[in-house]
Order: sequence, then structure tokens, then C-alpha cells
Amino acid sequence: MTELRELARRLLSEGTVNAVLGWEEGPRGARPAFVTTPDGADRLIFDHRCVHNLASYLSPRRPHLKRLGKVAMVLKPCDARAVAGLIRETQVPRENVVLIGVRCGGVVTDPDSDATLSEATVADRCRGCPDREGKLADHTVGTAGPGFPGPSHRAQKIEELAAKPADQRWAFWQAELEKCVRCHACRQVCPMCFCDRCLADKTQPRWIESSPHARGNMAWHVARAMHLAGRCVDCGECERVCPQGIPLGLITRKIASVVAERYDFRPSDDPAVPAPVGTYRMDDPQEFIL
Amino acid sequence: MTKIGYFPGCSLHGLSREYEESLKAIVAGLDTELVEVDDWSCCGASSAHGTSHLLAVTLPARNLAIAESQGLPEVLAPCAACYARLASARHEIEGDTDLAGHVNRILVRDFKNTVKVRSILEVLKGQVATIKAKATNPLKDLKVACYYGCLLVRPVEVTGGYDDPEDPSSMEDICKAAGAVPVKWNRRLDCCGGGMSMSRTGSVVRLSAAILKDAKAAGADAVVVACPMCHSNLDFRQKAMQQRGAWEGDMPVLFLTQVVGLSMGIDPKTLGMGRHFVSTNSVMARTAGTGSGAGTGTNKATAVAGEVG
Amino acid sequence: MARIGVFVCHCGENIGRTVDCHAVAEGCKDVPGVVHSVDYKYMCSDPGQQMVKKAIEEKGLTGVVVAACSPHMHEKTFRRAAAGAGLNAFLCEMANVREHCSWIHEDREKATVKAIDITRTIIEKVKHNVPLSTIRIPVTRRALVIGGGIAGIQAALDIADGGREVILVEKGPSIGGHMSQLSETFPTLDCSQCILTPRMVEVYQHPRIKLYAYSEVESVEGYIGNFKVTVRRKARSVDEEKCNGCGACTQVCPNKKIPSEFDCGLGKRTAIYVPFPQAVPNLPTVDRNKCLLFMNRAKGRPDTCKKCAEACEKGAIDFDQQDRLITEDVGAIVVATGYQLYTIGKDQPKDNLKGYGEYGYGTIPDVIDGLQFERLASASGPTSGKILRPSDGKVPKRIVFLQCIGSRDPQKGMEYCSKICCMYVAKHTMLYHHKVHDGVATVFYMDIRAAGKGYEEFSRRAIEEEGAQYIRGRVSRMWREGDVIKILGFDTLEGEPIEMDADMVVLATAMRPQPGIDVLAQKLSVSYDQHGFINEAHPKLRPVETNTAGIYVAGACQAPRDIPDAVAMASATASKVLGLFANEMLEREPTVARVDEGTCAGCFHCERVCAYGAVEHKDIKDRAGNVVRVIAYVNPGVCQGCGTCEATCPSKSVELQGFTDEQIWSEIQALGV
Amino acid sequence: MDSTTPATAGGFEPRITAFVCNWCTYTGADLAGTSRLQMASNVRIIRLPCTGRIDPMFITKAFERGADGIIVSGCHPADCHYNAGNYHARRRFAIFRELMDFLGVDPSRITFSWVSASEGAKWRDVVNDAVTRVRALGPFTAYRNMVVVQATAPKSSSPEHAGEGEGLPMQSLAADGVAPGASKEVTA
Amino acid sequence: MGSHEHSRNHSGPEPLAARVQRMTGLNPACCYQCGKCSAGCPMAAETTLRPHDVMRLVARDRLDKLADADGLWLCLTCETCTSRCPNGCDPARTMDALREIFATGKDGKPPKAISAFHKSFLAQVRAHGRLFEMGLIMSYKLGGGPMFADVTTTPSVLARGKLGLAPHNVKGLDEVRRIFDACAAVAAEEEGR
Repeated sequence: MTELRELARRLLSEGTVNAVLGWEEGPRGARPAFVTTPDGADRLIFDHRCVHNLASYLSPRRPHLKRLGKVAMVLKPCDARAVAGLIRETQVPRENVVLIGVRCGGVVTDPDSDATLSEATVADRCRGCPDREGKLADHTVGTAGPGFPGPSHRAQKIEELAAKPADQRWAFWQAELEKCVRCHACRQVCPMCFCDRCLADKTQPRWIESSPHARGNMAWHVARAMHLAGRCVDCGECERVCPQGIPLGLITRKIASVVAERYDFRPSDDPAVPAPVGTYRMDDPQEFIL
Repeated sequence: MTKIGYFPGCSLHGLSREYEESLKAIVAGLDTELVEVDDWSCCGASSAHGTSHLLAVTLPARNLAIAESQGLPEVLAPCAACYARLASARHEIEGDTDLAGHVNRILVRDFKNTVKVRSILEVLKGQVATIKAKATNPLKDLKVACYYGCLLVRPVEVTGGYDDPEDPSSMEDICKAAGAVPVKWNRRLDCCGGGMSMSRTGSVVRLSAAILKDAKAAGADAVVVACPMCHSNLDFRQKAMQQRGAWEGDMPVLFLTQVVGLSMGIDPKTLGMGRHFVSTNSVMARTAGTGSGAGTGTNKATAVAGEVG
Repeated sequence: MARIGVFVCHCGENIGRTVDCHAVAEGCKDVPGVVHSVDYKYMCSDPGQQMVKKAIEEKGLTGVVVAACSPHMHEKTFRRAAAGAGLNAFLCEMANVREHCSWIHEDREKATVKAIDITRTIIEKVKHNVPLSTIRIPVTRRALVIGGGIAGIQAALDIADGGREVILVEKGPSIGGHMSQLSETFPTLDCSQCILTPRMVEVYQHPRIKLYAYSEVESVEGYIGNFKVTVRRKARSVDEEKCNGCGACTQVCPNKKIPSEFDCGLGKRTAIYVPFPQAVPNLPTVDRNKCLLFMNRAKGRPDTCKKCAEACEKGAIDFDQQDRLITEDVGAIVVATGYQLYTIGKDQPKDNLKGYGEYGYGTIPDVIDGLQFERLASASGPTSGKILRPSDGKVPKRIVFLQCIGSRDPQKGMEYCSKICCMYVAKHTMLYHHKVHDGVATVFYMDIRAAGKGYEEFSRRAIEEEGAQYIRGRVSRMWREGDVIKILGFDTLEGEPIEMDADMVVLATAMRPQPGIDVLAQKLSVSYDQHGFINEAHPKLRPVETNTAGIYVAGACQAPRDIPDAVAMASATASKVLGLFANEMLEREPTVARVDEGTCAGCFHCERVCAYGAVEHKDIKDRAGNVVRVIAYVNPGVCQGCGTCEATCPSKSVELQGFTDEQIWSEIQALGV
Repeated sequence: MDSTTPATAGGFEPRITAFVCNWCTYTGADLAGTSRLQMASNVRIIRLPCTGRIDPMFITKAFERGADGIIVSGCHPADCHYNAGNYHARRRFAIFRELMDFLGVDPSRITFSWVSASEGAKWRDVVNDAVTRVRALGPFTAYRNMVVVQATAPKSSSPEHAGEGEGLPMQSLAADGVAPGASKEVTA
Repeated sequence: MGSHEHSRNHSGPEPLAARVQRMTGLNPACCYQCGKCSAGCPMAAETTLRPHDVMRLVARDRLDKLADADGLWLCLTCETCTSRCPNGCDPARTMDALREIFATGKDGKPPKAISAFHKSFLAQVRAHGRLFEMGLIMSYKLGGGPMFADVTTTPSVLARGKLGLAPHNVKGLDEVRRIFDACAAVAAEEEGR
């Protein structure tokens, strides 16, 4: 923690950056923080409650951050994949951000909880996560816990669902999709959803019906899943912020596994690694095509 | 000490026991321990291969399955024929899930096909530096014709390509490390007649004699082999070649392990030098006096050969 | 408000027999926006077209739907008719009720319902059609030809003779290519140099050809009609302006033992050299890897030698010359980079190429390839045209030719047939017999492929009149024993194994594209196959075009080709180029993508999926000139109109004209329950 | 299979929307016509320049608008008029198909095929097979009726499940903690 | 040609090429008869069927011609043919499959000596789990092998301590026999085709 604060203080006092984006202690647990003065660096914390994917603040959709000019960001290994994605898709110039990597052995599901990190409380995405530090970082600080070996509960649920007859899967998702109120929190929090004008807001033509019934919701979540295919970094933020508790992570994770199996691709924290959708191999499998 | 699984095969416990004797004699010096596959059974050889594909895969698979259950990651099969059968079985099971299922049902084992099969060349090739270092009695003037035959380096799909199938070099490298001088010759990949020694001796005589003649023309003092079947055809059958007028003279035929053993100064008797049909005395004479204790070794070998001859 | 006219065609009985055309016309009348709906026997006939024109004029139509045959049949016809009546051609669309309906169904009722569906779908689409106009792009009427072999020479001469300027870029020090290495050519046995040299000189002297020899294409930007090409003029270390080609420098060069590339290693050259006497341009080049002065420089030692510079009266030797980059604007590019031969050695450029261990991996000295034999047989070659074997200079009395080495061999070489080997092997046996009267030429072959004018006659002559021994079968192994080469083969016609002694063996090795073709193809954004051959746009109908508009392909870089093929292709590219250059402006269908600058997020997914490199980055600046956003821009000159970008764009900020989301959405809506 | 009564299923004719590329499949369908190959009349073709132009949203929209089945068809690999559009489409729809399957849409409602300009007969077979397959699946009312919140599972073949929803599987999943919250029990 | 057509095996429901392809996973039609296999075959001078002949006869459905006793059984399984084949055919594996077809005895017979040797060899392995060489020599001679060919050399073999006089039985004999029985059952099934 001291290491992190000293580094942040130095970057701010030397004028390398105008702000450091990290976490601080809030009234209800850890919360994102913008530190703009060297003294403010002491507010910074990093521990297992620092769940949020701060990369979404780098999105060009957040002009207030852009106005700050060059910033530093505290970076978990998983967030590094999102930053790499933003660099890859020309949303963030690499030279505009200083990345302070923190070594990480897992975070909890809920940043507001005061639970300690344990097998019971750890976020599902951390199960089996092999990365203790992000390779993209300019500086790396702190120490990491041992991490949590798998298996992911979501992966188990996906298998469970996949094993059921299609009509039961349909019923399951109908029940879930009916709950969606189209608040678009999933979109707002997603670091990879950075369009100025979302497809869902386009009216001519309107591909996605705007009223929150299952049919429009279906179109929305299908579109979201397709847009994130091969781009989703599995930060779990969409599911965490969903006020209706829809298990969105099941969809993104399912698609991630499809992409991994078919195209041997896993989200990378190397911006030079191309995403699998937008490229192809002449011998891609095509068993489903007559 | 590296441990490696060991599949002797029937020949090394029978007609070619000098191959096993010399192998066991040199591995200690190479800091290697052979862990024999428990209760191993015959690989099926060319007879299973010529009769039933399934049999030719399942018999080797039993041995690989046992090795797997012993926790052995790799198994050395010094006999080139056993190596070919084991490695082929491994390769075929790997590429054919139906066959893998079939084999597992017959064996009633949970065989995962994880064991790699290694030839003697592959194993010794990795030890060239050690062989060179341990060669207290390098075979300085011994000109050897390294004979690969058919099964050691091909097909590449089965061998994994540890050596070039058309222009191999591993045996020459090993012999060089032992101080011998490999000659350049042309028939080192030709077939000796293989398993037809008993059933079609005439063919074996024709093919093996051509090999020996070429080795002789290239100036070789001895032919080096790594296969009991090749050894028996080239050594044991020399008499038949002479009788049929296909070959004159005596060409000693040595196992590669014996060449390495001699260079290490191991007692020729331990290496089974006396078990050959064609006397190896000329070889011993050539290597005499080049290293410590070689003289006595040579004498002993001569004595042994004399006894049985 | 849309005013759509619907015209239903009976096509005689073709549509009318199964579809109730009148019912279709009636069924479309109640579609909102339709103000006119009629049926007629033959819509494509003159009176039919008049009906359309008249309705446009009288009813003030804003869109026309012709329910008739496939748009591939008559879309142009009706669009022209609409344009004739003053309606933008792209406001007219066809509903395919013949091929997709009346011809494939028998049930009249069902077919009529379907025809109405189809027509209504297109009506909904047309409501969202917008007037489009043909795109016009200016054309720079100069061409670039890459490769100075016979194909490149022919293309350059034809284009230049057609009145347009040509830049000819050749990688090596001289043009002429492989043809300049050949002795005589099949099937006429005329001297290769004799027919080629005049053409080379013509290139050099042509007022409209700018020759850049010893140069390579560095980069290519732009699109059809508007390419910007950067050429790297490699340093020859010789001042072209000063040199008079006297050759004094090459005489004094002390390093005389360098294997000559032109003689395929059979002859020697100096470090400063002219590759062959007829070279164009006739300029020496310093091989900096072999020149003593440069070798010393590389080791940090002071300059020594300089014998060539001392011998040069003109002071043309310039050891400090640097590579120069030159930019040229051209409107079309011809790729004619030619071929190389497969080598049988152990080191191969690709995993699937293995070389031939059974033939000694190229280590047997008297086993040579076809081009080496050409040099032996050539009067200007290292042996002055005598057939002498490389190992000891003796005349080989028994010569064996092996065909299909590396060709038709998916295991170790190429699966394709190299096409020219059958013919040049037949030629080689003849040249051999002409020069070695008591010699025996034996050929191991699989098939004799002599499909060409005079080819079969030629190969029969080699066998029937000149005594070549043809054995049908391949050779399993080959090795050297003493000074003979032992050959283990099989005669499949006799059914006998053959063990044969030869004094020399000539391998007819496969033709492959030049090394580095992939890099060049990527620079040009043209596609190539797994072997590296440049892909033609269509194997039958567009054989000399590539998938990138404005780039053409000639000769053996497209597939194995003989000289007549390569020359024919080259002339074909020239005619394509001259056709393109016939007008100052190029007209293009307006089916291209456009970016909505207001909503583009600049993620460039479109750029990644564009097969043509049509997507560019565009800076959006504020009033002070600062770049505030970078967004995508589709170059209409390059876009081919596939629409993959639009399907990929997450925010739907790019639209393909003629197939916009709104148009397709309307079609899907129209099919609704 | 769908939640339709057996009586309507008997006379059911599926509506199938086909999204095809202009150069291969559309031309192949033209050839089927020129060759007078008779086929089922249930398919309505929407012509696109390339399979690369086909957006998954087209398919969800078509289902919303009442399509019971979809055909997506274009040029064979290596034959794309635009070099690579079909390769991009292949990846896109490989993923889309698995997504729809995961969401409970029977993948056999969506047919993917490569039909070249010379494969008129193949186009006929693709059409006929798709019609037969989708006819057996029954109308896809489950999709277009999603707007009316319904608890009816789309594919319960057993009549006792019709109208009362797939309460059991949902509850069992909910009990596992994946789907917290009870589903609304509103009948169509 | 008439007799050729006449002698083609039309009785079986499955053409030979298809049968071989099913057994080997390789398409016999791949052979373009270049003869490189036969050029390298060490037995080309002795056998009546060279590898490329075999490939041709399989493609032409000529099981009758493939039955020649001096054909397939002279193959040494050296795999030179396969390793040099330019077109990825596998003549060695194809001949394995054919011998397996013939081993059932329905369509043809291997030469007595070779078949006796294989039978004796496998019998030893089935009996003991490993090869008992002395037993093999005895059983081979009794089973039809040339009676006196090797008798002269056997004593010298014994003198060098090379031949064991008693067989070694492996502990897992049950398993070895199960393998033999299961493969025999599969062979019987194949014969039924």
C-alpha cells in the first residue's frame, strides 16, 4: 500500500500525470477514486475489495477524465486485459496513460461487503485466474495472495444448462430476460462498450425494440453478446451492477468458451494480439454449415 | 540419475542377449537407470503385424498401459522391431479415438496413451557428450558402417522425427563420440530381410549380402546395428551367405551399445562380445592398447570367442 | 411520401403460367405508397419499357418495382429505362418472381402468394432507396510493371507502345529474367538470347519506359487509378550517368571466384560484375557482400583495394552511394515477378517442403537442375555450350533426366504440375543428343504432358527421331559410387525394377514463385495461394486481374507458365491497363460504404474486416485545428461494396449504399406476419 | 415440438426467411429456377451483396417478425466475390449459432449453407430440408410472442406442461442460486 | 479384357477399395502409379506383386489377382514404399490390410512357410506371453516350415548361450489371451462381410 501511495505521489508531484485513478475507502467499502494532488495519494488503497474495473473510466465516453490529460491508473491483472482492448481498438493512446500494476490474488464479489477473501466470497472470475500481475503495467507494486484454483461456478452452471433440453434453457432465459428493465447499467459499466451512439439507441432502423419486454430484451442481450464476442475481458462488472440480478456472466462466459474452443483465443493483455472476430483462418471449423 | 522405462522384448532375453548385456553395462556409466516394464509381454512383432492390425496395436498397447500405470513418462525399446511396433501402436491410438476405445475395452484398462516410446538412437543421441567424456578407451582406428535398416528412423510420423529418415546421422554421432570413424556408405537404410530369416532364407541372404558388400567396399572394419533382427541376419546368416556364394570373408557385426561399451573400457565379456557368430577379434585387435586396461579386455574377449568358436 | 409504381411481368407464359400476375398487381395496390400497379405480357419489351417510362412521367413516381425475372437478367434494362424517364436509376429495383418463384413451383395459389410477398418486400426496400450517382475517380495514366523478365518486358513494351508511360522495376542488376539464361526454346529450338535481346534493348531505348533495374518496390499506397509507389533504388556503387559500360572495372577485380547467379553456380564472376554480356542496362554492380573493400568496412577496417575505381577512366565507381527512395504516381500495376526452381536440399523455406534425402539432398555434384543444364547447353555459358559435368569436366555419356521432382509431390514438394518440365526435358534430350552424339539420354517420367501448339510433335520427335529413352516410373533412390551415380528406379510399363548407372543426372524441379512474393503481395493487398502464386480474380473470366482493382498479373508468378503463356498474359494485362487508361475518369457502381461521422466511435473493426484496405483513418479537428477524434473513412475508390464493415460495426455507423440497414430492415418487416 | 396444439401443427407451413449473397447463392437459386427444379414455396429470399453483410440482428428481427426458420447462405470458402466476406461471416455465425442454442433456440431453425452459383440442385435440397425440419419443429410463436410475457415453454411436447410453464427446471436452477427471484406467472 | 472384366469380384457387396479404405482410412485411388514405391522395394525382384501393382489391383477390385502366394507375403514391412510415396498413399498399410483380409482364409492363402511361421510365432506368444524361441523353432518345423533348413545352425546357437531351454510365462497371461481372443472375434466378424 505504501509502495502504491508513494508511486502515486511521485507521479503527481513530478507532474508525470495529472490524476491517479484508483480506489479509496468509502462509506460502504472500497470505491473508485480520482486523486489529483500529491497529498491525496494517501487516500489510495488496494485490497480484495477493489472489485471495479477502472478501465471503463478510460473510455472516451467519459470526457471529464479526458479533460484531465495524462492520467495514471491502478491496474489489476484482469483490468489489464480491458486496457489492452481499449488500446487495441484505438480508444486509448498507450502513451496517454501510466499503468500502475498491482499484484492480485483475487477479489471478492461485492466491494461493499466487509467479508474477508475466502473460497466462499471470492469473485467467480478469480477462480482459476492464472495472472498475478498484468504484463501491460509500467510499474508493478504490492504482493499477491496465492490465488484461487478453479473451478468456476459459472462454468459449472453453463455446463448444467447446456446439458438440459433446449426448451428448459429457453424457459430459464425467458424468466431471466423478463426481469430486464433495460436500464443499460451493463452497458454503462462495460469497459468495452464505448460507442458514442449505441445500436440500442438507433431508431432508423430500430433493430432492438426499446420497451422492456422479453423480445426486445432478447435482441439487446444477443446484440451485446455478439458485440462482446472475443472482446469481453470477463471482468464480471455487467453482472455485478445488474439491478435485476440477471446472470449476464453466463452469456459472456459461454461465448468466451466458444471463442476459446473454436479459435484458440483467450482475452489477452497484449494490445498487439488481434481479437478473433474481425479476423479469420481459411480452415476455420465449419461443421454447422451445409 | 535419469530414470527411463525399459521394454527389453523377447530377443533381448533370447537370441540377442548380448544386446541387453551391453546395454545394461553402459547405462550405469551414462547415469541412467532402466526401469523394466512389469510383466511385459511380446509386442507381436511382424507376425501380429502380418496377421491382424488390431492385434498388432493391442499387444504393444498392453505394455504401454503397464508402463503408464508405473508412472513412466517414456519407455526405451532397444530392439528396433519392438520400437517400431510400440511407437506405431502409440501413434495409431493417438490418431484414432475409435481404435483407442476398442483397445481400452479389450485391455479393460484406463489407458490414456501418455507414454512416449524412445529408440536406442534417440536415447543415446541425447547422451553424446557423456559418451564422449566417458570414452576412456576411444576406438580410434575402428572404421564402422552404421546400419539403420528400416525401422529406426521411419516413418517420421511414428518416430516424431528425431532423425532425418533419408539421411540420418544419430548413429554416426554416437559412434564418433565413442571414438570410432563412421564410413560413408550407401546401403545403411536398405532392408536386411527382416523377419524372413527362417521362412525365406534366400531373400535374406541376397539382401544382407548386398549390405555387407557395400560396407566392405566403403572400408568398414565392422557393421554397427541397433536391432536384434538385423544383427541376426547380418551376423548369424553370414555362414549361409558364404555357403550360397553370396559373400566372402567375415564382417564383425556389433551392437551400438557394444561400441559404446568398448569405448568406456568395459570388459568385452560383460558386453557379450563372445556371443557373436562372426568373430569380433579383429575389432578387439584394432582397439587394443588405446586405453587403460584395454589390453586385458581384448585378451579376455579373444579367449571367450575362442572357447565357443 | 413515396410514390411507387409496380410493374408485374408475365414473361409470356413463363411467369403467368404459375403466378396469377394480375392478382399480384392487384395485391400490391393497397400497399401504402404504391400509386400505380399493373401487369403486362413482356415488361422487358419496348412497349413494356414505355409503360414504365410513361408511368414515371405521368404519375411522378419516386420508385419503381419490376416484378419479373432475376435482377441479374434485366436490372440494367429497367434501370436504364427509369433513367430515360428522368428517375434516378438506383430508385428502380426488381422483384424476382420468375427464377425464384414461377419456375420452381407448380401450385398456382402458393406461387401467387409468394410472388406478392416477394414484390411487397422489394416495394418496402425501394421506399428507402435514395438516388445514387456513379462514382467518378481520376486516373493517373502511367503504369508500374514489377519484374523485368519476359512477361514484364512484354507488358511494359505493349503499354508503352499504346502511348502510356511505364515504370519497369527489376530486382536484379539486369532485365531479361530466366529467359535470358535459356539456351534454346521449345518447340522451335530457336535461340533464346537471339529473340530476347532485341526486346530488352527496345525497353532500354523506349521513350516512354523508365527502367529501374537493381530496384525493389518498397511500399504501395492508394487504389485503382491513384497508386503511390515508393521504389528503392539499391546502391550499385556505380554512377549510372558517368559509366560508359567499358567493363575495365570487372577486368581488374581481384575477387574472381564468386559463383555466378546467372550461370546457376556453374560459372564464376567478379565482385564488381555485369551478370552477362547482353545485360540491360549494361552497368556493372558492386556486390557489397563479396567486394574486399566492403568486407573490410564491415569489419571496421580501412578501405583497401579500390582497383576498380583506379581502372575506371570515368570515375564512375562510388563506394559511398546510398540506396535511394523514389516515389512514383501510377494508375495501374502489373505484377510479373516470375519464378524460382525448387531445390532438393535439406534446408527448405517451409515445413511442408522437405527436400529429397533419397536423391542426396543436393550433395551429389553431378546432379543438377534444369536451369543449370540450360547454362551448360548455352553457347554463352560456362562451358561454351559443351555438355561437361561439373565434378570432373568429363562429357557424360549416360545422362538421366528425372521429371516431376518436387512437382506432383504433396509429401515433399508441391502437389501441382509444373507444366513446362515435360517439354524442356524433351528439349534437353535433343540438345544433349545434338552435342553428344554417342551419348544416351534416359528420362524417368510419370506422364508426358505436351498440350500446346507443336508440343506433342516435339516430344514425339525426341523419342522417335532423336532416340531418347523414356522410362515410365519414378526413381526411389540415387547415390554416388565412385564417379558414377547409381539410380534405383522402376519401369512400370515393363514391370521391372531398374538399377542404372549414370554419369550425370538432371532434375526437372518444380516451379515456385519467387521468394518474398508474399511480402510484395501484402504490400499490394493482392491475395495469393498456399504456394505463394498470386491469385487471379477469376480462374476463367478474369485470368490476369487480381482481386484488387487496378492490379494485374502476368507470367509465372501466377502459376507455372511457359514463354508463350507468359507473353500472352503480359499482352492481356497491357490491354487491360490501356483499357483502364482510355478515359481520364473511372466510373464505379455506387454500391460502396459510407461512414456516419457523427456516430463513428473509431474502433476500426471495419478496417480489420475490410479485404481491400478501403478504410482509412480520418482526423476530426476542432476549430483550433486540434485532433479531437479519429474516425473511419471509406475510400469509395477502393471499396468494393461487400458490406462486411456494416455488419461488423457495433454502432451501425457505416452504411452500404443500396443495401442499407434501413432497406434490409424494411424487407424483413415486409415479410412479417 | 413447439407449444402448439397438434391440430394446428398438422397443417402448419413454416415461414422461412433466407439471407443470401448476390454472387453465389442468389445466382445458384436463379440456376435452380432456370433448371426448373421444383421446391417448397415457403422460403423468401432477401438478397445481400455478401454473407459478410449479414448481421445477426437480421435473424433476431426476422424471428420477431414471425419467421419460423432462417437460411443463411453464401459462397463456398475461397469463392467469395469479395475475397473474405464469407470467412468473416463463418466466424460470426459459428458464435451466433452457439449463442442461440445456449439461449434455448433450437439451432436447427437456422440453416447455414454454402451454395455456389452452379449448385442449383443443392439450393433446392437446402430449401426442402430446411422446410421439412422447421415444419417438424412447428411455428416459432414462442419467439414472436415474447412481447406478451408468457410462462409457456416453447417446446414442451407433453400437453400437461402447456400453459403452466416450465416451473420445475427454473426452480431447480433458482435453487442452485443461478437465477434468484421468482419468475412471473402470467399466462398468455 | 473380356476375361479381365469377367474375373472381377462382383459378388461382395463392398468393393475392395472401399473395404481397404475402411480398414486403413486411406483412399487407394490416391495412387497415380508412378512406381517410386516399387523402385525402392527390396523384394521387387522376387515378388510377383510390387507395391504399385497392389495399389492398382485394389483400386480395380482385383482380389483374385492379389491372392498370389508369391505376392503380398513376401513383403518385409520395411515401409520404404510408404516413406518415399510422393502422394501420401501408404502401400505398406494397404498390404497389411490385404494380408488381414486374406488371413481369414476365405479369399486366398499365404504361402505355407510364411503362414506357418506367423502361426507358430503367435502361438508361442499366446501360450507364454513372450516368444519362446526354442518352442518357435520346434513348432515351426512341425507346422510346415522347411524341415532341415536351420537344424544345422541350432546347436551353435545353443552353444553361444543364446537360446533359453524353458519358456518364461508372463503373469498377465489371461490378459494376453483375452487380446488374442478379442482380435480373433473381430477377424471373424470381418470375414462375415
